[in-house]
Amino acid sequence: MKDMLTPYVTEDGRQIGETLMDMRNITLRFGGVEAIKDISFNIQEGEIRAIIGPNGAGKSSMLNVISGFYNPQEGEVWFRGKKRPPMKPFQVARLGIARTFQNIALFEGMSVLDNVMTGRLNHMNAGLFSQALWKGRAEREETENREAVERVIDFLEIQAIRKTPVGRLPYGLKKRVELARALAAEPKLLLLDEPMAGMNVEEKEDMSRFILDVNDEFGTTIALIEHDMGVVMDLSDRVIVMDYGRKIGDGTPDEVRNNQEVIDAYLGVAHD
Amino acid sequence: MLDDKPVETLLEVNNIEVIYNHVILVLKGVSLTVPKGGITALLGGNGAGKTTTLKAISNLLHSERGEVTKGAITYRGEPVQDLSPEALVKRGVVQVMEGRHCFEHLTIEENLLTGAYTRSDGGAAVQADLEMVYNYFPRLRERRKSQAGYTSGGEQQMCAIGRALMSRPETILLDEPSMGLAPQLVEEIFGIVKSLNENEGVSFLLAEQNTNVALRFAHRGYILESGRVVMEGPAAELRENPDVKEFYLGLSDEGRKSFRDVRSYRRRKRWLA
Amino acid sequence: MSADFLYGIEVIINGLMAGVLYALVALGFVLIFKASGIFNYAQGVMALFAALTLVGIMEGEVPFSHLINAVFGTDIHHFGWEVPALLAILLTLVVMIFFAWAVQHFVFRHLVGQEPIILFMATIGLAYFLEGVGDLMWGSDIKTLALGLPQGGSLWVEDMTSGLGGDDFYGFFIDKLDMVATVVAIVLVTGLILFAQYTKQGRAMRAVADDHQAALSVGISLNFIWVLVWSLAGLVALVAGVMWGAKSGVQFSLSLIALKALPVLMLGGFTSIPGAIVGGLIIGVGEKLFEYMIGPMVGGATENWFAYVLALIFLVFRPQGLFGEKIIERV
Amino acid sequence: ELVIPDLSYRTGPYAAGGTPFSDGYQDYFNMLNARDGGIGGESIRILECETGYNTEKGVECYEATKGEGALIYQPLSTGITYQLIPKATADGIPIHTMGYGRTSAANGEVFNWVFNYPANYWDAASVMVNYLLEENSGDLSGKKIALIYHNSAYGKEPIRTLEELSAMHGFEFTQLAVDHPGQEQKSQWLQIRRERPDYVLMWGWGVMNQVAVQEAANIGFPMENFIGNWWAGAEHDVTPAGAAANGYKSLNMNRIDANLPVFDDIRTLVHDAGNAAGDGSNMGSVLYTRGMYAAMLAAEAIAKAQEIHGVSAVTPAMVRDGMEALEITDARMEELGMARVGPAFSVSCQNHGGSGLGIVQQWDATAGNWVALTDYIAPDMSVIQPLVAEDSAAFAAEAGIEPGCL
Amino acid sequence: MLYREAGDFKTSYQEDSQTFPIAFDRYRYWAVLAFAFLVVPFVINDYWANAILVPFLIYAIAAIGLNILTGYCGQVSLGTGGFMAVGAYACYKLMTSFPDVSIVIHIILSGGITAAVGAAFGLPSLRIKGFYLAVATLAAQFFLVWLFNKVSWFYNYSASGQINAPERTVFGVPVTGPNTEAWAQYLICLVFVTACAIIARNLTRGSLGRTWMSIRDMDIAAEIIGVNPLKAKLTAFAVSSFFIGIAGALFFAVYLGAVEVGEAFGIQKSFLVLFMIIIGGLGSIFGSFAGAAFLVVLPVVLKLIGVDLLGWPTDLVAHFQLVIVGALIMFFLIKEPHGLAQLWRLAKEKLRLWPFPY
Ligand SMILES: Nc1ncnc2c1ncn2[C@@H]1O[C@H](COP(=O)(O)OP(=O)(O)OP(=O)(O)O)[C@@H](O)[C@H]1O
Ligand SMILES: Nc1ncnc2c1ncn2[C@@H]1O[C@H](COP(=O)(O)OP(=O)(O)OP(=O)(O)O)[C@@H](O)[C@H]1O
Ligand SMILES: [Mg+2]
Ligand SMILES: [Mg+2]
Repeated sequence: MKDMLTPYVTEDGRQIGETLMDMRNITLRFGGVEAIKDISFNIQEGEIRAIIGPNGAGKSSMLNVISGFYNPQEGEVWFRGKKRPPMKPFQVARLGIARTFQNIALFEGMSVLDNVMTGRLNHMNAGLFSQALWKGRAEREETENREAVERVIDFLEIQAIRKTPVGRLPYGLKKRVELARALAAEPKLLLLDEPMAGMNVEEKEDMSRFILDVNDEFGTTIALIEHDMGVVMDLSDRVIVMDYGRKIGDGTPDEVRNNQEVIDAYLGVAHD
Repeated sequence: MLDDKPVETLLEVNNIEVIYNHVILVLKGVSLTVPKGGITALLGGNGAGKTTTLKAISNLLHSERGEVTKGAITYRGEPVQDLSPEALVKRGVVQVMEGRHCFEHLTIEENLLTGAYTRSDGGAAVQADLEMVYNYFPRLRERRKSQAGYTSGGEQQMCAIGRALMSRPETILLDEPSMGLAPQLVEEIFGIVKSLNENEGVSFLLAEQNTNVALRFAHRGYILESGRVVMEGPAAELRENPDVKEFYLGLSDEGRKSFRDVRSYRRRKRWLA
Repeated sequence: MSADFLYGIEVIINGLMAGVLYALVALGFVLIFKASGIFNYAQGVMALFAALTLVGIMEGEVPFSHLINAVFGTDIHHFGWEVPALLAILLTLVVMIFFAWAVQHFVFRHLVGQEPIILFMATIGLAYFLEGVGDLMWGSDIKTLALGLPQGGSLWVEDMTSGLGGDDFYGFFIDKLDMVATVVAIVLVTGLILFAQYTKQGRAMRAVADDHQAALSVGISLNFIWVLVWSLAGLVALVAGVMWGAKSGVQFSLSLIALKALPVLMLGGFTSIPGAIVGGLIIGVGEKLFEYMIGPMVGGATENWFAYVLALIFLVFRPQGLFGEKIIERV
Repeated sequence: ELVIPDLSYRTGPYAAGGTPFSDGYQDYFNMLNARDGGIGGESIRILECETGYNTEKGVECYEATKGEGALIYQPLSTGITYQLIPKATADGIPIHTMGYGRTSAANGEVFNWVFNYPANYWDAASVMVNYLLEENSGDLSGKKIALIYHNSAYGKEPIRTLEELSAMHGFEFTQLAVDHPGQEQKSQWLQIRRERPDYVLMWGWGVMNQVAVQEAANIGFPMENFIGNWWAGAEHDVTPAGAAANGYKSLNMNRIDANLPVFDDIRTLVHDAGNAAGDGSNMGSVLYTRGMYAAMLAAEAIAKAQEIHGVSAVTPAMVRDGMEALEITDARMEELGMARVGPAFSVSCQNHGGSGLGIVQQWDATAGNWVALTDYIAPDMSVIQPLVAEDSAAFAAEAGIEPGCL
Repeated sequence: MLYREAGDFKTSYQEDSQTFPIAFDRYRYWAVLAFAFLVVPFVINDYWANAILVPFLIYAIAAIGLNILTGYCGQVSLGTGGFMAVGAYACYKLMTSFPDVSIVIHIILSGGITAAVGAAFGLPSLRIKGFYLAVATLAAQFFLVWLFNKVSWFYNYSASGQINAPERTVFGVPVTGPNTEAWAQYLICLVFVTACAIIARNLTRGSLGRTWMSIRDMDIAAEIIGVNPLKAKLTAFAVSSFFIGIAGALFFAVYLGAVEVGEAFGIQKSFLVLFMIIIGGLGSIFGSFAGAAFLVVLPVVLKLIGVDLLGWPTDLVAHFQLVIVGALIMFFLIKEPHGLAQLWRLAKEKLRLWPFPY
């Protein structure tokens, strides 16, 4: 298994840096259920890291641990070389970790633009009075951040639906808006929970392109969960395979694909 | 596969138009038929109107402030537009909704049992079917005492399909069954669909994004684009159609492309733009 | 034993009994909430309406007589017959079932899938409506419930226990009406628990609460389930109306007993039938004890707010109430 | 034309009390119209406005009716009274708050436009204590008296007076507050049962009264030692408790008597003519009689005003003068067909509060009526006067009023 | 075309995020304001002021306040009556303790004090959600009312526990006390309403508003993307209570003039304001106005029709009023669950498409 800790260069020439996130011996229990059992892995700066595994393996739970929503009973989380104390999710977000959700978690009552703007909350800190009067800092910030958000909107090609309430959008666009919201935060680490579920091939291709571009252009590190093996194998630099809360494989797509345990537990047949 | 089966039309949707909230026109004249004993796939991109079509059939639009303003829907030749959803279930049409929709606070087993709500053929038969569902989805048996709200996405999906099976339906409207499922589970579920279809004679209307799998298992397909049917035909034919190949199956002349390479910023081509 | 201690016990016993009366109102809320996620603000008014109807039927009053007289210049009030209590109760139940049907047919059927707060609001509209209709139908004067329920402190208990303390202790005071209420409440709660947990309709009822759309999709008739629970809530309302009406006469203020039920709900959990009882008992004892021990120091009349504060403190530790279904928080 | 608003409440939690009062109030004026063609030849127009005992609706009613030339307001709720005192004072319309409202309004030098004759709450408290003194041969020392009261401005009114009186007569005084609406009084009555006071006085209203009577019966408190004030002594307060209420006592400011001649007039001229204010069933009841009595006092004041100013179409200011010069004698009451319904009293600029007399009545459950136990009992003015002076002075200071007569 | 936005282009983001992005709306807004400030004060009389306009304006402030908490931040509160009482009693204490300070400052300070109290009672919202929270806020309602009733310091030890507003002036014109003219009463309320509405609008369209709405729509997701729920909820409670406190102060000082806490600020008030925002539209400033207008005006209109036009007995009319208000509430919810504001939006959407149906 490949468990790199040193910077390396990918086949297509991208520079992968030091370890950004290091999960050490994580165990997570819900009452009697052990959702994650003693798992360690790392994510290096600039890479695209995939997590795969059968349903109920504990993948989403793992993302939840990373984003601070669940506190593991055992194990340590290291981020940028420092041990991360137990934190509230919003504090984790401030460290530069943004994410999307498996069951879309957009703010249904708000327009697309407002949804994406919420992604930038951590870049805005005008005081109450300034906001109440819409003068000074509040007004300035609003414009500056709007510009940043418009760049994301352009990038993801959702200009046309800016003002639409998200409740009305079809599924695929919702996923894209969610990605936009996460990107607007300008994260160091982007966590994507099944970004392509419920999409057709064409849309998956679009989404793949966005993910690659984000990684390429902004150098954002990405961890993603996905069930479409084609996507996983094509996009990711390294893959972790989970099953019943355990890690059963970790390595490059090729290594994983040929791992017998992985084939038995997840892939069913060797996938190409 | 079974394209030459003798067809008796079960469900017929005739030129329906659906409007949400009195202003948003979503379906602009959709017609389709579901033959008895067939698997019919309804394909199309996001927002094409697949879910809306299924909900129009099962009469679930009402609670979303949507309504069918034109056209007709008949089941076995009878108009069913004004029937309540439960009357439809009694007639054997049951829908598995997109996005799981399990009863969060009920256990998996209770979820399955609610599926048998409309049945009156006694506890033993229900128990037998419960067993059948557990056999199809062993994972559910393991988790039968857990509250559905705490099970993983895939488990919930199985639960939703299993629940629909519990009503012994004649026709199942299946909305995106593959979404969020691990590949071998997708195969498994479609396998189950197929065996239900073949062994128990259940007809399916299947809304899917995963065109690849859907066309592999379906007999006939309809392709929906922005509220209109733009193409229909036997599944095998559709699979061979070059446009379908390119846009829905991700195959080009050279075979499957890597997602990494699809970076040509290809513009969408649409039949009806 | 010292008299003070015994009186403390007496306060607790009476608190428990008061709690049962609160729980009777709370039960109606729980039923409807459990089955439809509707927070039924109208439960109190339903109790009033049921009791008014019962008295009206028993005394053979002409419904809407005031209105009829005003419009047609007639002068009618009574049919001139009296209906035996049991028959009147049955007839009242029929009225409540009809009411349940009407509520479902004209209101909630059209609100399927709306947010909880909208449904809540609709029940407030319903409360207004029903109060107005009740007034129009039966008039707004105070009516006496003559069901012949026993009332007053039980002398037997008093005699049996008066020897326990010294001269300062007069024996325990227990109201006979409260005892009746306790028995009724136990029967009701047991019945309802069995119904919700073990019957098909009960399971359907819980399913409906979780997800209307999904319930529809598996063929559960929302209409039927809702008419069913509203009818059950009507039954509970009638019982509550009778018990409270026996204390104070049947009149407008009966609808305000809803306010006594809310902290009980909070504490017991909106979705739990046993929770309503346990919550009622805790609130009953808590507020009575507080009033007994702390009340005199702060000027009394603490019961209204103390019940809420007590419930609030519990909630901080268990946000879904003692027995409420765990709020599922997942992403 | 004389315009008289009737701010009634026939709906809401207190409807049972508001309805008979309003019926009596209106029926009397209607009777005057039918019998005498109004007052001094000027016909009366009643403007009924439903307040539901709610302050905001009270304000709306006031504004809606004052433009019509309303002559006198009977707000019938302590809350509304407090609203209207400044407004009506500014608008120059007199207010009559009969046995309720702001007690210190008895000081007419501060409250020029407000009248609360024939008696107020502090009078009531004192009358109760005087009655008990009489019962106990003039000695209450060592006795325990408990007050159970509605936890509102209204309920708190007698506390100061009773405290003074307790110091004076040496009885032990305890207070028990009951929160609105008062359906649950178990704690209070258990406490009464434990402490066994000799007497329980009650300042209750609405459902609180019915529950209190029932609870008193439940704990076996001797009903004859339980005395309510005059808003806790109507038929509907006791009937729900049935036979258990037998012996309960209350104050009254108006004696009731089903055979008053005035009722005959009302029956023939108003009810039989189809003009009854309500359904006609309340005639003769405690609150009906009180409403009628209030109407009579208003009518007398208007007549007085007509006499003073020599015009029949009087203005509100003139009516105020009439009220301040009002003099009710037993002879006049007899003449009006309501002999001894109220005590004789007279009003002056210094005293807007009347004589403060009240009777004690007792409920006879079998006969289903109230029986007067005493004649009019006088309050102890030496206690009440200083309290009135003190409270009105405080108000005058706060509101910047220079006391004096108009 | 009745209503159009075509040709109404924005060239900057400031313009795009302004309150009324559509020019037509902007003109109408100015017209309404001009009418309210320049015409109404000259034609108003006591009845219009006291029975309709002043209560409407004050309730509108309270509704805006509650809408921020419930409509924007999703925290259902039934403590409005209690918080209004805080505003009223704060105002009373300030007025009587510092008679020389301007009433306007007192009213604003009352809002501030209420904000602090509101934030304190908002603390449980971190743990308690949905209807549990709604019922929990009743603790505030009952406790505050009890407190103001029990502790005589709050009502300056007056015998009855009532508080009375002494006369205070703004620019020499009395705005409280018996000698207040209708127009003065109206204008001071109007000024506060306008200021509150503008502030509320600014707050809700900016980052704070987005924080609130994200908590409302999905609190867990909001927290995960970086919203501090403590801060979001407490600011919502505080800002909301600020407005409600101002409404309470005006309600006592300008409108009623004398108040008994249980009567004026009882639980009924909490429900009333909640009805207003639900009928008007949750999460809409316009809706707050619409709801307040609806519930203030409707009973008056029904009474006028019933009593004055049809000549029915007042009690029948009052009962019918309950029936009709109840029925209308249900009818509106069925027709449009998102309130009058949504009805208005849909109407606009239709007008925009007019004459085409879709
Ligand atoms: N409740 C609603 N109110 C308004 N518009 C809606 C509503 N539901 C769906 N729509 C709109 O109807 C269109 C069709 O939606 P539908 O859900 O039927 O698409 P779909 O084909 O199922 O897409 P997907 O594959 O993403 O599920 C979309 O554009 C969507 O915005
Ligand atoms: N909050 C929770 N309480 C109890 N059990 C939980 C909770 N969250 C997750 N689980 C359980 O932990 C296991 C792992 O769940 P998780 O959602 O992480 O799976 P997953 O790998 O993301 O699956 P899928 O691909 O289906 O989404 C499941 O069995 C689930 O039931
Ligand atoms: Mg998952
Ligand atoms: Mg769909």
